[in-house]
Amino acid sequence: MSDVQSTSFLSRCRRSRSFVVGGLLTGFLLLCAFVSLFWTPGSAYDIIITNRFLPPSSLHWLGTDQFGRDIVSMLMTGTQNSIVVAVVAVSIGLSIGVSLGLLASARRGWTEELIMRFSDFSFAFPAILSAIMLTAIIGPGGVNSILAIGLYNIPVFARLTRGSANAIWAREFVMAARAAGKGRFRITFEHILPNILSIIIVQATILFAIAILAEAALSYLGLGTQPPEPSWGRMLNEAQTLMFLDPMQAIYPGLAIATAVFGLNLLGDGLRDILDPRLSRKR
Amino acid sequence: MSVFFAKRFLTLIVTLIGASMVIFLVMEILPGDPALVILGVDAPESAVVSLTKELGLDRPAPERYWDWISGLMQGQMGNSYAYKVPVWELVEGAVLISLPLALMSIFLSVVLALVIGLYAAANHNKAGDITLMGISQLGISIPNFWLAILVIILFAIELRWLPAGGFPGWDEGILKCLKALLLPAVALATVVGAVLARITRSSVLEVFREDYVRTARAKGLSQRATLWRHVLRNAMIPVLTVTGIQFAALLTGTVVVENVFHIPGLGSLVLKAINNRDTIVVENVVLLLATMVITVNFIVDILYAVIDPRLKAHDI
Amino acid sequence: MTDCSSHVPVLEVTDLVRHYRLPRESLFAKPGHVYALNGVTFQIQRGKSFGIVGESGCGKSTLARNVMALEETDSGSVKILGQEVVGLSFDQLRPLRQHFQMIFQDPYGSLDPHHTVGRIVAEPLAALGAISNAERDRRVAEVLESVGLKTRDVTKYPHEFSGGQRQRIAIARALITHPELIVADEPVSALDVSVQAQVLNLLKDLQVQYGVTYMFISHDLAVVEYLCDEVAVMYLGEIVEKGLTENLFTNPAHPYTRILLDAVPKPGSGKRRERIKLKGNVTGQTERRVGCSFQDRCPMVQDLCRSEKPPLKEVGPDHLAACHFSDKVSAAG
Amino acid sequence: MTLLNVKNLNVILETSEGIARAVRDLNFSLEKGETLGIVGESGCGKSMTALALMGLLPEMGKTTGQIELNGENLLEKSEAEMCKIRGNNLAMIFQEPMTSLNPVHTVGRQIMEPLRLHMGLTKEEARAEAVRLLDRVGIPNPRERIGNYPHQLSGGQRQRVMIAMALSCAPDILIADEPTTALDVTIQDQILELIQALVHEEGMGLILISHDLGVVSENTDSIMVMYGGAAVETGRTDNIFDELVHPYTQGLFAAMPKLGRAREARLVTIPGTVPDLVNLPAGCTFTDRCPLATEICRNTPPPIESIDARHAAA
Repeated sequence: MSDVQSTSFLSRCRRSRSFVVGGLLTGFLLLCAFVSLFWTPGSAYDIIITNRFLPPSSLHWLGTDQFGRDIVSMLMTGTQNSIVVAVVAVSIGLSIGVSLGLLASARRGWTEELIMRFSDFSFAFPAILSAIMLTAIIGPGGVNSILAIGLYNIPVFARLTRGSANAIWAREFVMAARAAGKGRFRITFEHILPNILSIIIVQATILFAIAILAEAALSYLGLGTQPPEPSWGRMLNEAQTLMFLDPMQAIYPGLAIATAVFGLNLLGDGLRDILDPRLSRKR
Repeated sequence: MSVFFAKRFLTLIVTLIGASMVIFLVMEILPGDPALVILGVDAPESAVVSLTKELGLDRPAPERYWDWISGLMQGQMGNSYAYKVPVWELVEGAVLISLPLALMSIFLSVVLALVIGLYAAANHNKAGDITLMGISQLGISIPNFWLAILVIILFAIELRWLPAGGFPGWDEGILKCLKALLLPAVALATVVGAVLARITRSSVLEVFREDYVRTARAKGLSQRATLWRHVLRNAMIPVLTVTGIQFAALLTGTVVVENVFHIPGLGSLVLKAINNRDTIVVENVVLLLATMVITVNFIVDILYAVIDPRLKAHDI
Repeated sequence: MTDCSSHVPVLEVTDLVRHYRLPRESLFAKPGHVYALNGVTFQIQRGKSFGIVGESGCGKSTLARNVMALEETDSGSVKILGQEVVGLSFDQLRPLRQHFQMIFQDPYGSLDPHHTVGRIVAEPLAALGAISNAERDRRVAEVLESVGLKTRDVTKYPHEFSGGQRQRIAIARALITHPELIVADEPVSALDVSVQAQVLNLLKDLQVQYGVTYMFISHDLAVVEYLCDEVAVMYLGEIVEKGLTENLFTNPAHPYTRILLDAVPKPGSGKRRERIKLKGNVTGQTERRVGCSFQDRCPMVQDLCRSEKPPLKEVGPDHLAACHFSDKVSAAG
Repeated sequence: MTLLNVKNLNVILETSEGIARAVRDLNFSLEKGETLGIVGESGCGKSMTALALMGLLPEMGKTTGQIELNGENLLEKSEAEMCKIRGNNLAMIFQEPMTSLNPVHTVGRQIMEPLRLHMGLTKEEARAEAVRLLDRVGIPNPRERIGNYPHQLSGGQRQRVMIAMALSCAPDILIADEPTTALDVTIQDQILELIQALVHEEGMGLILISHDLGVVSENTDSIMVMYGGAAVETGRTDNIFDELVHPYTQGLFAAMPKLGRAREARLVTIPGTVPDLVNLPAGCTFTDRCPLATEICRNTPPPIESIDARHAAA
């Protein structure tokens, strides 16, 4: 990238408020997950019944739950879980979906028709529906969430990729590349992919947020991550039974999910402003 | 019949068949022996064999698939493994709760979206727009089941205005039932409404930049008249797309939120069925939900053609 | 292929046909067709500029894509330097592509915004197989200089250039393999008049410098007259008149050419002049007529035109026209 | 009274790169039944001038100066008053007939709109009038065409619909912004002829905006050449081409390939590109590309000199 472009790229990043705030929140999320690998203020696993329902204190910043586990530590460790599920699920959707989309766009004809019909009915199976089926046959577990969310992401990426790739295929510079004797796969990698990459990155950020939401919902239903592994959705499920006793316990995990998703959504919006000149020109 | 409609209808049928095949494949073939799933891995061999016979699982898969589908055509879903009653009896009551809830939420969210989206677009870049878009950004970040818990804490526990959960049954009067569904519907509609409001706003703003809007203004139409007569209908096209996609999210949201409110809808039914290893119930409910999603997308496709005359011509 | 003796035309197109299938109108109707090319025949000699003129929908861009072997041809033959290209696979064509290159209309759409100028200009070298980096850089620098750009521009991106400069980049790309033939599809119609003149002059200079042959497509008669030695006028997928530029422009033998020339507004010629006018409605590309393709709009149409298709026949030295009454048209001019 | 009198018209656009002076100190007037051509290359401010006249500049644009229509300054009118003038006294045709018509409404409905708005016609009256207008602009079978959607018409027919719409309320002035640029040359011929005929019959004023010297020359009474947001040369169409005074106009004329000119003669080009409207030079905007430029040109804006009564140059 030339100097002119990279400086304006950086300054555009700094100018976009969404990008800065979203980036900071997402960074904080990653930091929490990373730190919790080595250190948490208390224990997220040890059940000490005598410590149940402790109010916030210097030892337990947000208090403890009905089993005496430290809430802050559970939230921090839960971040790991959310991120792992989201990263793997989005990667599944991204790698398979983008490949299918590019293939459909490059080959056209019946290949495209087949891939698009396949993605049509994949759309009929939102993550929770797939997860329900998977759980019914292999029992509950974190792998279910990953698979279900990942499968759901495939057609989303495939459709987006194919749609934007088709738009690029219609451009004259692609015809110029054909006239230069370049084959369809070479053009896909040299011209199509770089031109749709920003759209895919933005979509991946947003699907990352949706994956965190879906994972929380599945864990909440008891279909996803199983105890004792802490997860935000599971915490909400447990807190719900205590709604009348200690409503604040239902607040923290939800807030954690909302903050993470909010940060990622903002980051996605900011990235779109920065990466997509067509949209930013219109502002 | 126009080719457009015929084509879409054919797609609907093919998608339904495809979906049912996928469900059949996942539920009855992948696990190997459903009887084993029902009885658990430790079950004695003789029990497994007799159950397999009883359920007719020893017959070839295509035959079983055909039985399932032809049964569905006649409104029969087989018998529940756990309750030994026809599945349809269980499903019927649940659908009559989940469907009204979903429709109520989609209605609420579309109304919410149009009001907020249009207001924000009309006041582009002014304080009202920026505030509303900030709120909607928050709205799309909140998990619906958490919002459900929050509204229970606020309206049911603190304010005691509405019931915290449960469903009285339609015999108890429509008003009572709607009251019970109101909080779940609000919890669902807020998130979807926020998504749609953002789409509405950006789509209206986009259409405002079109040449034909300039033409309308050059004719002497005021900003407001232009909005109603020329912008709105064109702006609805992307809103419709996203509404179709969001309906799937809303329906699965219903599954989750029903559990928060302990409402005996499809969501509660299917979770109970999972715990009971009642795969036949799971199978049928999943197909039912998938059918709803597919049907809504079919309706969206037809609505496109109603809104946009170009589509019909393009695709005839 | 290597035998490029001077009497072999650089491009020889014979009876080229291309029809696109339309989606069905109803379940029972037969699918319609867009009759884009209905048997086009012409030759271009080495070092000449051959202009193709016509209005939108006359098939001139389809012709360009077919000559460039960028899509399937229904029937007919395209020979470049005597070598048949119709029917060759994409891979078989690759080594031949260095001999024919293309310049596109849209200076914004024809350059990949994510590639540097150096990479864009070097793209056609891909067909030549392995080539050393030093050799590539040398050739890029050479063509950039010959189109009036600076060598240091290689690291810049297209968005840093104006429309006219971008078209220069596109020309440099077409020149880098030293092709025999350059197909230029409306290369100046997206440019302002003052920039258009710069590019037209550049194209003329490059022809002298590189001895390249142009197939130049345009809707603008004045531009074609300025640049081309020979002109073909297309209407509904057919060549209706063809000849040396000076003959054809001064003495058109087909009513359509006549009308086209008359319709061009001329600065400084005062208020509207007297001229032949078109009648009737535009015939769609999806319709086919028995007889002359121009019958619906021709002001001098006769019964003969509705029943019999006029052949492209000689009306003067190197001058062909497809009209039953071409002598009457010439006489009127 | 002069129909339209524009004095010191300035348009500025607040872009992300800074303030662009899209139109600078424009003066012109138009009488009833007269046609004025505005010529210039892209970015010269000709379209912005048209939009400023209509009061339809984008949000970031600001207009100063005077636009007097029948003696009333349009710039002092409220938005509601302007709505009564637009489409009624002032009508406009745009460049792209494809995108300038609403794709989801029938053309009949779109033509009926101004009739019902300004003339207060009932639906039936407006329909009858729309059929008459379509017939008048030369669309065959107007009674059937009225129920068509824009995508069912050809490009030329769409532009005819636009003209019918603009003429519906018998405006005092018709502004045509590149009305034929998107059309083929034979269709252009027909559309220009139609506009001419209608303007003649109605006796309205016409402002014809084009990048094509030929189009303007054959269809107007007087011409204004714009460059970099300002008028550089104005005059009667009949004699302006005989004695072009401004170096830009001379350059533009020389750069244009002309039918019937000897092919051997080389086109004279104007070096460089159009100026950036955000950072305009202090003096004459044409300095950087002008073959005659001197130090004075660079620093001092040139005054407008009258060559004779009907011809002026900057």
